[in-house]
Amino acid sequence: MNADSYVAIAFWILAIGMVLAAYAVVALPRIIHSALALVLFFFQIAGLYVLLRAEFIAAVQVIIYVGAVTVLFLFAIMLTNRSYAPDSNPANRQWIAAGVVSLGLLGTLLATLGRQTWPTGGQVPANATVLLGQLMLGPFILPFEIAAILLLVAMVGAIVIARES
Amino acid sequence: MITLQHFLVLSAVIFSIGLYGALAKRNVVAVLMCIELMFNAVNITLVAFARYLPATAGNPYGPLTGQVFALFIIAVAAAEAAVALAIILAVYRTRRSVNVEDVNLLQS
Amino acid sequence: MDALNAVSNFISNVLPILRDLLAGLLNNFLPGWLTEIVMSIVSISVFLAFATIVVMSLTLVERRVIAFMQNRLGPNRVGPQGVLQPVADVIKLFAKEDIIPANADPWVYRLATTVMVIPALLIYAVIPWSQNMVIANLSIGILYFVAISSVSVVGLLMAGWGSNNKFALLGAMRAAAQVISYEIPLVFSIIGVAMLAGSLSTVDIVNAQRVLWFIVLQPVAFFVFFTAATAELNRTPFDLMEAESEIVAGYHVEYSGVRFALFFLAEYLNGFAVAALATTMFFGGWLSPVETIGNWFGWNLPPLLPPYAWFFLKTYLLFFILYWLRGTLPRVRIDQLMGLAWKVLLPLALANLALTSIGLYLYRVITT
Amino acid sequence: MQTDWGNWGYVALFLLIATGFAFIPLVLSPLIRPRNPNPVKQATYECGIETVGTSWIRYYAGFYVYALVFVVFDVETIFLYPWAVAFGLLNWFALIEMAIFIGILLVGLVYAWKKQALRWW
Repeated sequence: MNADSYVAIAFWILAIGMVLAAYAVVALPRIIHSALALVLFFFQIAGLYVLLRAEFIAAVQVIIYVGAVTVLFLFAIMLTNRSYAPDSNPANRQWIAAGVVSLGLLGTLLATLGRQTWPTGGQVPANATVLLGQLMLGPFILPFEIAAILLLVAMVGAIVIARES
Repeated sequence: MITLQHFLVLSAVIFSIGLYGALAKRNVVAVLMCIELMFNAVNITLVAFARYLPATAGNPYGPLTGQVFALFIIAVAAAEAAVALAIILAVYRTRRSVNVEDVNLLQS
Repeated sequence: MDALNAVSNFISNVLPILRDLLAGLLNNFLPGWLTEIVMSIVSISVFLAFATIVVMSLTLVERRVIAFMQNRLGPNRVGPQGVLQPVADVIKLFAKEDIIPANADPWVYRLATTVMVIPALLIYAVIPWSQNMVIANLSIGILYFVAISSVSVVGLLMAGWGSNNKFALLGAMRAAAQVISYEIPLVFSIIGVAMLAGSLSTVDIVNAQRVLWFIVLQPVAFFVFFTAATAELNRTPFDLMEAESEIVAGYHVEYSGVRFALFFLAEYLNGFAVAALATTMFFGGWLSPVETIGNWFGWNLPPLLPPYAWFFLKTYLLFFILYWLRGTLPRVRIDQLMGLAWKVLLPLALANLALTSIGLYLYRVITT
Repeated sequence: MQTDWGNWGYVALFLLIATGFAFIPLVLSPLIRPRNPNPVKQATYECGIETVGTSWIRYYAGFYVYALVFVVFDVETIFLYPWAVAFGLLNWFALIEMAIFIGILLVGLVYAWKKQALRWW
């Protein structure tokens, strides 16, 4: 039992849990349960990021997705009617076509992934958070400031749209 | 031994599930949730690349570029969710419905 | 003097020493990796049992202290000075019927308690009781706290929504709005500390305070942190979500028996964790103030108490402030509550951040 | 004790044990507690009045505006953490950049404030 086998165990538990949770998001008949399955999914993704040694991203994942975006979703569900009706999360008429398209995409992706040989190794530096800070205020300063403006615009727009009266 | 490929396959599976949901769901909130699934699938690949790709001459900022991108995607996804859900609430106020089919205001 | 030092060393490290003893014992008949796992399980379980006992003591102390502040007696019948009151409470709550409303969504209703309790416990993984007594010294320690504590909002909404009760849902919506509003100033106040320490690890943050506690450099951050944390814990004067006069008891109206006990447990676990983190970030964690002050003047004073005892003492004193607030202040109005978060605490925290960064930069320019 | 990625193993173990810990009372309590539900007991509690309809109805959208402002600020705080940790290694230019960032954030706060989005009711 070395570190690799622990990582493998954790990966498989998380992978199966994530696929199940993602499936539950799509398949559960009540929209509120889908939203809660989505929370579980987000949480497991954070675990996956930890496995990938992206601890900071994992924390961000939990803070933003589990703590904030989920709250948005839950509020939006609670603010619209019929959130508990057994048919509040139905499929539409094109579900067969949608299934064909997504299965086709999955097949294509898997075939491509299988044919390619991927590099192994690579190393994430230990003090990743510090380096992220240096990167974001160095070479990535433009996207960084644009992200701030995007968030500002999103907030202004959403407030204008969401307010009643 | 878990390799990059494992993560990529997992991401592909989740992306396909999300795509199916986004295409086949009637409730707009559910469609948005499925889009979040797809965002997260993409983020997995980015962070996995950051972990497994060795630093090369073509990638001068080191292996962390993927993580930086994941951060920006998270920010964009959060902004998108906020605006989209605000639109859904506004539509719900006038139409009393959250079904995709009923939201064809722009259709002539 | 050497003997004295040896004794004090032993007391400081009594728990790690016990741990090593047990590990050595297990190593005789188990493979190494299994010993490691068993040892971790044992220490974590002991730790959790300890945390539960602390929480039980906190409820009793709170009732007695507030009774004292209000010129009452408080619970003093069960056992000497009422020390067995928490035990009686727990037994009572365990033996009560668990009522699930017929209209509720049973699974969301049931799972809500779990979603509240698990994060409350998980926070304790990063709290450093001494240099070596921390379950996981993560490089993102403080951010881990922020992340895990933000999960409880989901538990609140699940409880309120699952009950299918108008008071509960209204209480949960209010509670969620309150918790998320106060999370922003809370996070901003932590950033100031992270800048000073140059690290997010809780152990590093305490070690950065060897010369000077951060409360001296960051009093505003401490004020913002403590106020916002009090509001996030829904304690008086911010206990709007259980405002009995308006919405009966908020999101846990429908919960009874053991589930109610679990909500209670989560609330106090969170409270103690916040006090512990305030100690870690602003009051030097396990560092002995006697030693620190001695170092200023170049004296070599003894620490007097073992590190974990200092940590515990400071945390209890901070928690006492919460009692004090509850015994003193009336409940605020909900519009005042939201205004305080966004219009007072957030600008304060931002100003503090700006001042800290400029000050730190100037300090660096001057010293180099 | 160095901060080490391996510490996450303890967190995983902690998560497992905490989950068990959260379920122990739920498993033990049914052994000693009574169980005799009846319709009155299981009715939704509303101070003695019978409930009208379900509570899963539409609420005031003001709650949503709070959540929205919160999400935007939460994302921005996330960007501040790497900056704060790396502060000791950055030059004055990073200070200016961060000032611009916080300035943009402040504009949003002032906007929400002026639009009364932060006012209750």
